[in-house]
Amino acid sequence: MNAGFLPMPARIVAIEPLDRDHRLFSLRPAQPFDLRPGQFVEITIPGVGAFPVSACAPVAAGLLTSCIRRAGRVTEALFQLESGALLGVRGPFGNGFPVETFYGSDPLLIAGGLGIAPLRALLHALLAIPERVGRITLLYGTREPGALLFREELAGLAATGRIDLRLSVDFAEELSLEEWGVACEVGLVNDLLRAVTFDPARTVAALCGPPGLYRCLIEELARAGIPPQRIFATLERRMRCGIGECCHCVTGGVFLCREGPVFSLDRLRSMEGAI
Amino acid sequence: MPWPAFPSIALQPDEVGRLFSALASGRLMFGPRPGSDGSCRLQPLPEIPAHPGAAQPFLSLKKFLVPDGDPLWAWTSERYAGPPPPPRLTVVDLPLCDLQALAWLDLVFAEDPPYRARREALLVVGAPCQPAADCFCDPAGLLPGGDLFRAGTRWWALSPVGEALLVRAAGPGNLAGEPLPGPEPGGAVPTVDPARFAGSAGDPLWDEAAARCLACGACSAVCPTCMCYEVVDDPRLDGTVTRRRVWDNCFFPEHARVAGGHDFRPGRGRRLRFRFEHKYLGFGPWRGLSSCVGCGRCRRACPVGISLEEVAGRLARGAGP
Amino acid sequence: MSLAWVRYTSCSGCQLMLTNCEAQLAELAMQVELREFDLISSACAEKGRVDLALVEGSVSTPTELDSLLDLRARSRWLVAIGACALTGGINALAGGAERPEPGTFPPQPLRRFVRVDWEIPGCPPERSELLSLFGALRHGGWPARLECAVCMECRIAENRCLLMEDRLPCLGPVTRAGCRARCPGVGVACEGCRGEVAEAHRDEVFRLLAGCGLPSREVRRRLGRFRGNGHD
Amino acid sequence: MTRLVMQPLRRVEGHGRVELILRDGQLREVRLALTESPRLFERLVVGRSALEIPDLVCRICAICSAVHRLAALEAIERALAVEIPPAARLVRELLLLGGHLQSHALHLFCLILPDFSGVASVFDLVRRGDPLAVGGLELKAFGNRVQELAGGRVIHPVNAVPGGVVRLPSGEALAGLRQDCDVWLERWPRLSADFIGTARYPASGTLTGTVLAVGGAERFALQGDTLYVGGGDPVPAGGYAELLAEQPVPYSRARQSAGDRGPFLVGALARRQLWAARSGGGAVLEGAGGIHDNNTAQLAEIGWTLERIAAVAAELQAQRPGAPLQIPPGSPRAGVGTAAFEAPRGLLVHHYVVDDWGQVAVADIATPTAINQRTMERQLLADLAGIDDETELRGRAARVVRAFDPCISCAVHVIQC
Ligand SMILES: Cc1cc2nc3c(=O)[nH]c(=O)nc-3n(C[C@H](O)[C@H](O)[C@H](O)COP(=O)(O)OP(=O)(O)OC[C@H]3O[C@@H](n4cnc5c(N)ncnc54)[C@H](O)[C@@H]3O)c2cc1C
Ligand code: SF4
Ligand code: SF4
Ligand code: SF4
Repeated sequence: MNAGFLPMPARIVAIEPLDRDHRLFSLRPAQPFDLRPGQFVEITIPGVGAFPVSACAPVAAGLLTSCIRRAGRVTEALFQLESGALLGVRGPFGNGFPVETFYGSDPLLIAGGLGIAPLRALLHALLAIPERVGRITLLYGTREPGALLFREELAGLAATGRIDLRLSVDFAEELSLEEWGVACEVGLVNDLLRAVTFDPARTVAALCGPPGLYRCLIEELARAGIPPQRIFATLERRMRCGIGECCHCVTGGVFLCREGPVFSLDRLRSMEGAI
Repeated sequence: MPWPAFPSIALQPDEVGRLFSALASGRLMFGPRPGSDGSCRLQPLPEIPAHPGAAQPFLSLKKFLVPDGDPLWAWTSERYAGPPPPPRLTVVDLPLCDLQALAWLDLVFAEDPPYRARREALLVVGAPCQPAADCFCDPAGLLPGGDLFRAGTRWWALSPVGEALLVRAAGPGNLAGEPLPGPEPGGAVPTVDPARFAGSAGDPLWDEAAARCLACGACSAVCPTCMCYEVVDDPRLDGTVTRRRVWDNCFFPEHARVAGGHDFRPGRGRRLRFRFEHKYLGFGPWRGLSSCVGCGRCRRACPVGISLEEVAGRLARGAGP
Repeated sequence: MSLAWVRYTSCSGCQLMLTNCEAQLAELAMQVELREFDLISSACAEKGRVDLALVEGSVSTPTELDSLLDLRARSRWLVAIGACALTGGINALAGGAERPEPGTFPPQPLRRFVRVDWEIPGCPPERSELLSLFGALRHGGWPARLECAVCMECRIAENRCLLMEDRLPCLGPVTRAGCRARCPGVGVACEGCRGEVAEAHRDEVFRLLAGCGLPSREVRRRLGRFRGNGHD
Repeated sequence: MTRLVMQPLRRVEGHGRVELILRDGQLREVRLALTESPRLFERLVVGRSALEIPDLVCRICAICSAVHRLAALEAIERALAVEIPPAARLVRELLLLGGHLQSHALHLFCLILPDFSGVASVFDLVRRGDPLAVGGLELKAFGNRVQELAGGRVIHPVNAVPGGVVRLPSGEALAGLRQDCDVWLERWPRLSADFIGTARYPASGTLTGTVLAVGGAERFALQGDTLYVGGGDPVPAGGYAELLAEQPVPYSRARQSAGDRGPFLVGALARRQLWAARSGGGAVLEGAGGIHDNNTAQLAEIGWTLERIAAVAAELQAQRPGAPLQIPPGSPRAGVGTAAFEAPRGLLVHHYVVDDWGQVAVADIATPTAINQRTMERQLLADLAGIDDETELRGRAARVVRAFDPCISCAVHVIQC
């Protein structure tokens, strides 16, 4: 599928609104393709532009599903489109999460805000291989309760005991989350981390969120005893070409689009400006 | 240090004639030509000049190989189509710095289809130049790229294509290794100690060096190896679209800004440091490879006289955390 | 797409620029329905809802202000076109002057009063930018542009630098690009008609212009020619 | 009493209002108000360096930005006693001609032509591929190309600067221009005849207004030092103020000319009539009749403009390379300068007083539409006499106003209202 700059035509087959600024878009590219959790594609709206996006679910039946935030010029134009519109998709780009590393471990997934999107893809990939992974914990924080994405689905997984789910919001006037039977704290994701117990030796962690989340959390995981080779974060920067040319995403001399966007903490430590 | 050796031969006038027609046939020809305003540019030539003489053009080969506004694809009646085949060009009399820059572009765009197409349609002939007081090409740098090199009656083959052209003009078996007659280096491209660089993130050096920077982009625009690009759509009234890549620049405030407004490289100091890192330390697979070819263009083009070499000197002398 | 082109305090240059896209007018005529466009159309439909309102000129009278508020209320997109609409433009230079007519006020940019969905700078604006606005809207978005200074385009055009080589007071380093360095291309220093770039280094440009031999008052005037009432 | 108000005026440049006042079913009074927002150009230039003025005042109007710039340059250069090199004069003339061509083409093919077939705009014509509209737009594009070549920018040109011009169009560009001129000179008679053939004008009465134009004594020109006045003695350009005697009127934002030799009619028709008188030519033009002959005169001027562009381009090509283009203005000095030009729609005068520091102390700009104002009112009164149907009154009034090719932005720039 990655043939130079030429996108593959892809049609929007479904749009599901999540909240005012987030929608779930399902696209069907003209040819079958694969996208690992954490890898990304570039979606084109011809005449308007393109933007990088990861999938929020493993590719199934040739469908690419992304949770997209209305964030600017091109995503705004995407939000004007209806099912059936013809777009373009380039990719896949990047390395994605090393799913094999999670074999035999207790996965600890930590998401901030829209960071839930690629982690949900990883979560589903892990849920698909229950015999290979241990207990899955998901810590997920957003600014306010209304911004918690995929809440019914996550609450359902928690209710059936398939994951250990902890939620937090930065601020909230009232917390009416009891209906899902999931606890939600007011505070930072860090607080959630302190509240869960995990065996560092068995844990493989994956993070995705805004820069602030990495700054305050990732070293804390290492301090808790998880080896830095088993802590992964995905770095989202301005990306244009996806193939290590245009230079926008370079961090610490590394083309994130090519070698990343997923890196282990020991690698991140050597990349100046990464965290 | 001498310039490297390449297979070489002295050509007879009739052989030169054959070679010239091979270089010219079906191709547009360009070479450095001074304009009426005194500025030298790569301009169309009616024919290849009999006497070689390289001069540094304002913009290097990148204006042909990754032109500003290069079409990547066109969208017509719901279909994506690749760009039209590029024109076949011969560019003659480029100085060695620009041949080194070409070698570097060949590396970084090795897998880029539009670049490959343009590169394959291009023949490049170098020639010795008169170095200016403020340039400092370095024989220890990259091996010059391109196809041929000429000085007087002597020709060098820089690539298999070039060699084939020489063999076709002069018959096989007469080429012998000979160093390129480059200019005496007037200095050297600075080498930067990666450890020192890594320790310099908090050094006031960068903000000081960039204090006067206008973020105008002149330095990278004229640099023969700067190749940041942005991708934009060019929509027509009739609904057709051309997607283009346009020259971007790491000094621009938008370069590392993401939706929502977070800027990963705020301030001119960090941006200058980023460009410095790219030039002297290299990015990604080319880490450790300096892409500065000592042509001196950036310093000459900077309205406020910022010089990366000087910054390199300052870093070497005394940067510390 | 229904279109209203409305003009306030200005020279008509922006709308003339649209009619200057002679070769594209037929195609444009297929795309748009002119609801209000006094310069070139005598259609006078009821002032109903329109998809696109293109507004040229600054606001300097109460009548204009009322009209602008009304227009905003009945248009889906409102685009400010040209220096006058963006900053007040040349008109704003009379800013402090005593107004002969009661009620009129120094020319103000549109965004001082209403939400502006998109802006096209320039005095006059470039044809290419007007056309790509229509082109992009056809695809449901706004046109892409690279935010940079005129110098970048001037170097790409391989022009001789007027500031460095001829010591002419060129505003290229702090002026938004998009005109392909039109004026330096003919050897004339940029007057800054497209407005200032983000993060403009005003001090340094002041020094550079003063270095061209201009008295500081003239430097200030030159830098302020298009700053209008819109910049802070 | 009935008052019919027409506002906005459509298919004319700028904001204006016509009031038709009827008593006993008879049109008794006409008021033309130019309601553009005042932009105070004559005020905003005061205290600024004279050298900067052309950059500013070309913004008075986009359609005539070339001629505003050129008039301002010439007036300033006179004030500073600068004589520009001959090559620069030619480039400037080319710019003037390009502006003339574009403006006439705009007026005839975009603003007037829709009246003939009863459509609202030129968009309706090009949408259906109307050959006249398409041809007219091509001609307009050619005018713009000339302006862009000579001026660097098609609106608010920059190439003409105090002391001369910055750049000579390249030999290649000039050769291309001449070729295009040849094509157009061939094509034009046909396009013009087709225009006349399609033209449908309402009846128009006798012309009101004293014709007035500046021009050359020897040949038809758009610039000169003498103001020619219909049926009387010419006046030197410097005497414009007395001749025009512009006065504010309470209902309009532009001054009106109140000179006793007026009210004046300026524009293509006035130019043709006065030139015919000067050159001993006979009957000027027959065609539409009354004020609508202004259009016929514009058509004739387009032909002349094309010839002149070809001639100027040839002269420019013959310039020896390296000929000076610009005399750098010396140190600031005091002076007074007046320049009179023919804008496409009539006489345009720029007048400046410059002080010892090279700054403008006084500016006065007389524009064609302001000059025509009173004549337009009188012409409306004359042409609409006897009509009592409201729709017809409105329709006819619009066409009379349009025939003058008014440019209201130009007219409204004043200090006083
Ligand atoms: C690897 C990767 C995965 C991503 N996954 C998702 C996802 O699953 N869902 C989602 O909603 N968003 C995701 N983003 C962010 C998304 O790309 C931006 O929100 C989007 O580019 C905004 O584009 P815009 O034109 O609407 O905004 P504008 O602000 O108008 O952006 C202008 C341009 O800046 C660039 N840009 C701006 N922000 C970003 C950014 N954060 N990352 C990269 N480029 C940016 C784009 O090239 C864009 O065209 C991802 C980004 C990266 C790099
Ligand atoms: S040329 Fe000079 S001023 Fe311009 S961006 Fe480069 S370093 Fe900064
Ligand atoms: S001429 Fe002006 S715009 Fe061009 S590079 Fe020099 S300063 Fe910048
Ligand atoms: S160069 Fe400057 S003045 Fe000229 S059009 Fe561009 S922004 Fe405007």
